[in-house]
Amino acid sequence: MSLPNPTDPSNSHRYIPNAGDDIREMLEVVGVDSIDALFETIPADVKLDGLLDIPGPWSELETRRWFRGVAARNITSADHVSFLGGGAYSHYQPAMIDQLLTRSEFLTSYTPYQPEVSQGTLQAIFEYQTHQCLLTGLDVANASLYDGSTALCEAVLLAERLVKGKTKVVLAKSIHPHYLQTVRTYIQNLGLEIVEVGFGADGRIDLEALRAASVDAFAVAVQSPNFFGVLEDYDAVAAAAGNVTKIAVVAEATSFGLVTPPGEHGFEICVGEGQAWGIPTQFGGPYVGFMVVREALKRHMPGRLVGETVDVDGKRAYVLTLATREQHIRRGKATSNICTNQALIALAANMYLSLMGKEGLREVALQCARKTAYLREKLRAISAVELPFSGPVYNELVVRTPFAAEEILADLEREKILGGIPLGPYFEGQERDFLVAVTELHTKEQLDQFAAALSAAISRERR
Amino acid sequence: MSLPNPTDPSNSHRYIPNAGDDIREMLEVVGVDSIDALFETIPADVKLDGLLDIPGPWSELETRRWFRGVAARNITSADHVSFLGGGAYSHYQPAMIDQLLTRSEFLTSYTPYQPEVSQGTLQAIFEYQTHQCLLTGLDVANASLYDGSTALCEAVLLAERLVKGKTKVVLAKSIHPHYLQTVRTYIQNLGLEIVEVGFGADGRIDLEALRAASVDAFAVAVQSPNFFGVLEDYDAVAAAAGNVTKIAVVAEATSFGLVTPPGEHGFEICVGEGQAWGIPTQFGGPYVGFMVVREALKRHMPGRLVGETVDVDGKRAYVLTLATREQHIRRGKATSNICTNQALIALAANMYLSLMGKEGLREVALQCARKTAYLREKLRAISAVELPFSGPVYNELVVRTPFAAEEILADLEREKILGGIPLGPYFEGQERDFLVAVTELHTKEQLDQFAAALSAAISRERR
Amino acid sequence: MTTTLEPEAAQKDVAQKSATEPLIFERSRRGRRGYQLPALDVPEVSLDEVIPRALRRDEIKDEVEVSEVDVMRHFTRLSKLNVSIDAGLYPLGSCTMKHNPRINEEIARTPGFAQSHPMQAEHQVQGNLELLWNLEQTLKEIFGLPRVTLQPVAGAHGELTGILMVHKALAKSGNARKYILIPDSAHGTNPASAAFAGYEIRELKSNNRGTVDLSTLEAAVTEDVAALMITVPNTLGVFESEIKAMADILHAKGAYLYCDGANLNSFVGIARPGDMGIDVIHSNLHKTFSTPHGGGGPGAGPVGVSEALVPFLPTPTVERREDGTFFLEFNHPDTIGRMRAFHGNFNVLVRALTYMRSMGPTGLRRVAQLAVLNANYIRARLKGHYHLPYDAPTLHEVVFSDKNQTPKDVHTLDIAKRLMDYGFHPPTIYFPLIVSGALMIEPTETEPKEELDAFCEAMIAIARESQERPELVRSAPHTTPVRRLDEARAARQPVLRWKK
Amino acid sequence: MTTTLEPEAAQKDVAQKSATEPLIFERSRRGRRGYQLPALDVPEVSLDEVIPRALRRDEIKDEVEVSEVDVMRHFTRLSKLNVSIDAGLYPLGSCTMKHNPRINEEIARTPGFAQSHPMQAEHQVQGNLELLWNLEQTLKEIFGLPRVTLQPVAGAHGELTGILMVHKALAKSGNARKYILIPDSAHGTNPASAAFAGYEIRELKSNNRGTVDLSTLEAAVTEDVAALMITVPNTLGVFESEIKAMADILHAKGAYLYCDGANLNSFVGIARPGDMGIDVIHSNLHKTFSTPHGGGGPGAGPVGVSEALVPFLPTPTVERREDGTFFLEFNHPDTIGRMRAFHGNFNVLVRALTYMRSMGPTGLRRVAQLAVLNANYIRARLKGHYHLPYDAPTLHEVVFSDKNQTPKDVHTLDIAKRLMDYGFHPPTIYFPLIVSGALMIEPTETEPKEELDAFCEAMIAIARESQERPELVRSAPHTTPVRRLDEARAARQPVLRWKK
Ligand SMILES: Cc1ncc(COP(=O)(O)O)c(C=O)c1O
Ligand SMILES: Cc1ncc(COP(=O)(O)O)c(C=O)c1O
Repeated sequence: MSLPNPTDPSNSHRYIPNAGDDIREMLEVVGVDSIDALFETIPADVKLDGLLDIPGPWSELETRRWFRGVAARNITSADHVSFLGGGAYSHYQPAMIDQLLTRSEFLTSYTPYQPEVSQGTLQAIFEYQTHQCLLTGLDVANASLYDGSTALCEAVLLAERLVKGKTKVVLAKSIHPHYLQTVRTYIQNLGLEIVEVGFGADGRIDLEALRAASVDAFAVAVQSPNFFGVLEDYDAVAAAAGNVTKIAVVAEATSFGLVTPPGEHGFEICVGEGQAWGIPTQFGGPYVGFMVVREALKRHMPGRLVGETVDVDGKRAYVLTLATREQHIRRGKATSNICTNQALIALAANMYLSLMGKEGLREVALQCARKTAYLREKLRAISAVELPFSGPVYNELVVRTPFAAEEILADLEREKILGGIPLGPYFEGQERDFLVAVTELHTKEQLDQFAAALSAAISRERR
Repeated sequence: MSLPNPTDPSNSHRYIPNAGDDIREMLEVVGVDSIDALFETIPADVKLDGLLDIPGPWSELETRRWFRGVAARNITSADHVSFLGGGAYSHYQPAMIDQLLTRSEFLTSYTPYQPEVSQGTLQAIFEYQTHQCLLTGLDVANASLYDGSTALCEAVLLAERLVKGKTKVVLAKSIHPHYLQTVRTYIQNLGLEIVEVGFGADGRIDLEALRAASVDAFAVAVQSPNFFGVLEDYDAVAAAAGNVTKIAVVAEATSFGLVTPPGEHGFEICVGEGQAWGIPTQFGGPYVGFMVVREALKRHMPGRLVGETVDVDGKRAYVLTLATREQHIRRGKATSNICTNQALIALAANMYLSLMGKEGLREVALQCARKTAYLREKLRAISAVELPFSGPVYNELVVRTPFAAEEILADLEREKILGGIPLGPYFEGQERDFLVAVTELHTKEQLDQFAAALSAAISRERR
Repeated sequence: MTTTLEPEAAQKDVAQKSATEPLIFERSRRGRRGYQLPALDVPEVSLDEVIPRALRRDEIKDEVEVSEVDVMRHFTRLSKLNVSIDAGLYPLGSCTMKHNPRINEEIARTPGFAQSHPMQAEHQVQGNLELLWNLEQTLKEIFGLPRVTLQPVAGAHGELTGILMVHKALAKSGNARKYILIPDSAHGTNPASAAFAGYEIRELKSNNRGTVDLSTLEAAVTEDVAALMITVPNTLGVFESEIKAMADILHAKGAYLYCDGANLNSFVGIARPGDMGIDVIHSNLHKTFSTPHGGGGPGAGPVGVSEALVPFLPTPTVERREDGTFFLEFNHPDTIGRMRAFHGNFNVLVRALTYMRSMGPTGLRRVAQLAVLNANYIRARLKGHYHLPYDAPTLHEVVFSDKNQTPKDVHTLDIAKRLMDYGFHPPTIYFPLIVSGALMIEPTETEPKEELDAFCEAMIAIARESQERPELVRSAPHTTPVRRLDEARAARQPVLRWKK
Repeated sequence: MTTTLEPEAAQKDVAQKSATEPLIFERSRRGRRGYQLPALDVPEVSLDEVIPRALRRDEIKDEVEVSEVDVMRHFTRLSKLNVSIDAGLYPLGSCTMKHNPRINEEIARTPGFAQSHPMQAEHQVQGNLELLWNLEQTLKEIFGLPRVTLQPVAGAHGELTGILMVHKALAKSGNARKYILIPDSAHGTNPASAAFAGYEIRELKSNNRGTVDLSTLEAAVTEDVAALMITVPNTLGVFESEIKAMADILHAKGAYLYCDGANLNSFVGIARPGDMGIDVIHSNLHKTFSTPHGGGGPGAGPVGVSEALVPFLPTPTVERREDGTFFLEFNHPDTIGRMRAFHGNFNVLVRALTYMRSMGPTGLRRVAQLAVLNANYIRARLKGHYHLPYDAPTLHEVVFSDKNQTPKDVHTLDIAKRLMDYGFHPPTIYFPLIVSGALMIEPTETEPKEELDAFCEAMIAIARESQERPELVRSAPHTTPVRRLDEARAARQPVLRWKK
């Protein structure tokens, strides 16, 4: 089979500048007579004798046709009213942010290894770190982790490094199920043991069980608002956990606008997912994991840290620091294997937090909480609807009907409502429950419509 | 009625940084105790005593809801297959261009009056001017005019300045009707006379009538491809016009990729509309008018010109030049009143022309012409369809059926086809004709579908 | 604070060889490709059957061959040679360089707007017509005038439209008249537009406050005068307090009052042109209503008119039916005609309406208030350092002169160039013409106090430098990608295009 | 040519006070607002009924109060302190900084993708599943391996995923073993990932060609060895020609061959890991497949595996039914489990597939060809000027050292910093560790020849300066927004956040 001749203009590609003349001139300088000659170190018996069997090359027009066609086979909040949450929330996205993010200098730059030509990225990370500290009430934040689930993994591993000899970590059952699954994966070969503590009728962690489980553990982790949307009582949890490392997980980051920060209640570590800060839900990623810790833990921190310093002229500047924690220096003994992180999403979060600011973050949280409370009352008024958990919620709640959640949700979908997330797959015995999230994007009309559609669905099922 | 207090934070607006503290500090420096005091030169009897009666202020969320709702009340090529042309064409828009255009340094900069801090804009205009010269075969292009119709007005006025005493301009009836109407508006008080010359069975200008009309005229203007999509014979037109100023109008600018340039056929001026260079049709604007002239005419050119020079270090640089032609210097005697032009669209055109390049511009034109020829044959095969004009076309043609164009088009619309532009409103006797445009965006399937839908529509009308 | 540093040390962004970017034509290399199209899917018949040989060209000689990467690099680097409002104060007097909200850009790109076609049937573009109708309603309220045309695509285009209407109206009543009165402080487009509308210009001298005396006007308004074209507030930023009296004088003689609305930003929501007796006004939406300048355009220049001029509006107009549907009305027998193909700069109008809705009545009022406060703050801070040729109270802008600096042979141009070293775009210079060595400063309402302070401190530092190190100022700028240009050479031997 | 100028004179973009941009917190002023929300439209019940007092906070102390303008200015100015691939060569070895096509960004923003939710029911997201399925098919063909997981969100995440699979597979067959072999030339994430997967690391010494001798490997592969983690081509750019023999040695002992695919760009479409006997490989889509680096992420690190490891893939996998519909398969009893919540960095995967389709089979092959030609061109031009510690033939990158410069006390760091004055981002430095003072240069295929020439001339000029004006190089950079930083101080007294 004949392969394309690199110097023939008909084989030029728009993403690859050098063409016929360039290639000829370069080959001459290199001193070989063909590009193939440069690949002689690859043994013939592992070389392809033909081309890969994949589609393309496509023009932008063909690319648009195919991908838009595929995207059109999704049903999304673009054409439905969505009440989906469960760790990914639809919030207001300020128009400015995406246009700033796509600036070449942010979008197409690399990790700021060379501070003199990367001050933009470095200062922005320093600001992001500061926002995280203000929101969580803790002292030191890193430059980002992959997402909320892996941030929890890193937190558990950090906590484990703090105490020698202990192998048990206590995790609330009401932490996002994906997060729990991810932790299990991460620690599977590290000789650690996970104890899960369940929840009570209020949807909060069982404090008695927690107290018992914590005794010989190295860490305890709870999520608040938890997977059921219920707010944990940080003080009570801290008291029950005693003096093990306490990890707070926050998967709905707009809650920081209204909910008391874990740092003020004896928690040493707060990790979570920053997607709620105006990041698109985009089927789960890219998002941004955050970790904020007490001052004393900073040298155990995984991931990158940006610090302030000065240049030779005494001018303030920012730089990656405390690198001896990291893989490129410490290699096998590093605090984490993370290298590439979620920088651009952390930058988007910084922009969101700055634009909304002190007042905006509070107002977003207030609107979420108030609209959720409004819906909660509307649902209470529907006789066949049960709200299984009595604890206080932020912007998400569990709804129970006499029927299988999937059937009710299918019914709502016909009304162009994405009504929630069925809990059956994650919690046995909760096959009739589903999780409903409300944000500032929902109008009163949409909430009323949801309640109406739900009771209609129930009566339909009745027949 | 009480007006909002400027220093109250609840009256702060996101687009207006200075708030309470700032305002108080500034008032103190200015030495007045209220902002109102700064408006005392506006007599009380012309001041509003209340607020304007207009909607808002809206948040971005409310803005998105309303405007998207309004946009959804349009039917467009976003959801229909469109064959609309008539001076506005849907061509391939490279993804890169819009993202470059929205860079702050291009989008939010002003006219490059200060060259030392505007070299980006200036060099880009210089490049744009060069592209125009290469495409038209003429010598000097300006930085842009409002659009094709006003560019024709400026060309007529330029030609008028060249010869003293003559008051007659000859315009082809087959020039875009909006362009002709605009010229009439522009010259209404200038003591000039327009003579329109009709077209023959081939859809081209009537050369005999043209020869006669040109005798005592100061200029002749023809459009090619003309409003019917037919290509004029530049040489024949030039010969018939004799030694008056000859103006070529080009409303479909991708035709330059394949059609011989007017500059090589005795035309002194080429003006037209650059929208076809990948600019969205966006209901008619913003577009970009271009004007390119012979060297000898350059000091008569309307609008801005960028020239090359050097700085004090001898470094090559670009600057606005020959400004003595312009309103800010020559005032009442300027070559035009234009000030703000269409710079950003001219920049988009420069990007498009550079990206497509020599080969791409030709391929676009070839695909337009070949696909149009293909459709033309398909339509010929439909017995009830007539193609009234026999002249050669580029990418647009007039279609005639036994029925009113509006009825046929309404029929096609039901098939989600925007089938064309009815000619009845512009040319009496052509109530059964409509104008159909084809570009590289149309697939063979869509062309076949159009032909099929058209004959189906005709048979339906028959019943 | 920048002024405590040598600006040469202070003003640095990272550079990636931008300052030496070649022309795109100089980047061209044979065989490079920047595009790809889907393969032709119709039979490839002989080209002669498509378009006759004689009408074709074989190639576009010397056009470029570059890759997508080359184009991305080229324009990214060029962009880095520009300043922008997003990066800092851009105090060009008379230009109203304000913040350009990005929601406007997002809305303008809504497919339903961006992909709508100007020749579509009315029933297919009800959304667009509804939008245009709403924009006219809003501008009517802002102007205090009964109708507004949205066709003009720039201020100058609006001026021509307005004066053509005046001409037609007067002609209809028997005599189109000969002259347009224009104060000597006016912008160049005013006389130019008046001339293209078929009039001769008579210039009015400003008084020592920079405004027009009623007596001067009275004397100038003869039976031959069609209109007065006046900028309110004028190009010094001074409001013509006797505007109503001026209107009366003109109306008494059957003449019209045209207002150049370029400075509307100074009184939007505070007072309305219609209430001042103004008959015609254009507004530069790319100034007062925040549509981006794009390096020189596009803009939009809608024109509002009084009852007397309504019959002469350009066609078509957008009208609303009882049933709430919209249509284009072409039947205006006295119309001046069409000012441009299609519907004007529609997608600029979309941005402007987005902005008006984002501001609302309270926001627009606040625009004028802060624009005026910001300008007066600069005036107060710089007054001691720069000469103020007219000390009448000013609104949204302030005009200084170089009188204090000329003794040291430092001139307005030098001050402007030196500002660049401090990281600021200069003000408008040498305009208005009635001020010799004018420095015309308009900050707009979107400047934060700290930016105004930094600018004032730079200006003050330059005033000091002009005394202590005049040569430093005279030889500025020192930190820009290119330094002062030989503009004479550009005009003497014009090189207006690249040649192989 | 920049090298004929003093770079200080050559490297200038316009600056707008960016170099002195304060922290966003320092821009905060009481009462400023950057946002607006629609008014609350539900009854405003007492807050205590919504959330109990004890669980609430009253304010976010010290959070900012800034306007939209402040935010736009701030981040626009910050951006100007960064270099970017769009503006020039970014030759970071091992990072594959290539052109980021904007069509990828456009497609990723398609509402159907951007607004889809990770917890939606399968029937609602058939489009997403189809896309993931297609991407896996394409990567399978590129790798020459039977299955690929798309869950890992970065290279290191992929490494952990891969080694966990190896561990589980070995454990299943009775003994998970103790060690992972890693050459001394490896990237730091390799040992780190192996450690977090539960293994100890044994380092393999490279030979004088920078590669691993079969004998060295043979000796190291004991019954306790789980796998060899090797980078192909290695971090010197040298291809391990005996890779198949290595695989045989490992397989004979029941161990696995893990390939760090960070350097896939050098042979994509030319050869396939699966055909080399590789059992596991991750690919950094943000390198080889052009998804933007975003200042440090996000990325994606899909992992391909041989048949033996398929049962251990993370769950869920995406599968296709007879009828062409798609579903998520959770039923893999031997899975290592879930590596991350949801479906990985989905919208990074969308960009990568967009790129793969834009390149196609011919384009991907051309990627490797030109990446290797560009690197060898630089190698040929700089060979006389910089010391080449390993002169084995290299593919997509070349590693020099500072040996020729150290006699003048000019070191790799100095050379790197001096390059900034010439407008270039430096190469990767001091990696791989087996080269003292390494300068690791990877141009990628998206660099035009003229950019490579300018870079080489800058490097040559610096080599000359190192002899003639070493202090000039030692004190570089001179033209950047900030100059050399006191990094020791940053680590000694860490200031990791702003405080009021
Ligand atoms: C006072 C004044 N009038 C008229 C104009 C012309 O407006 P445009 O540039 O939009 O044509 C300008 C703009 O510079 C101006 O400042
Ligand atoms: C050779 C090599 N291996 C692994 C990695 C880690 O990949 P990532 O940064 O995507 O986690 C890198 C990236 O720097 C690399 O260059």
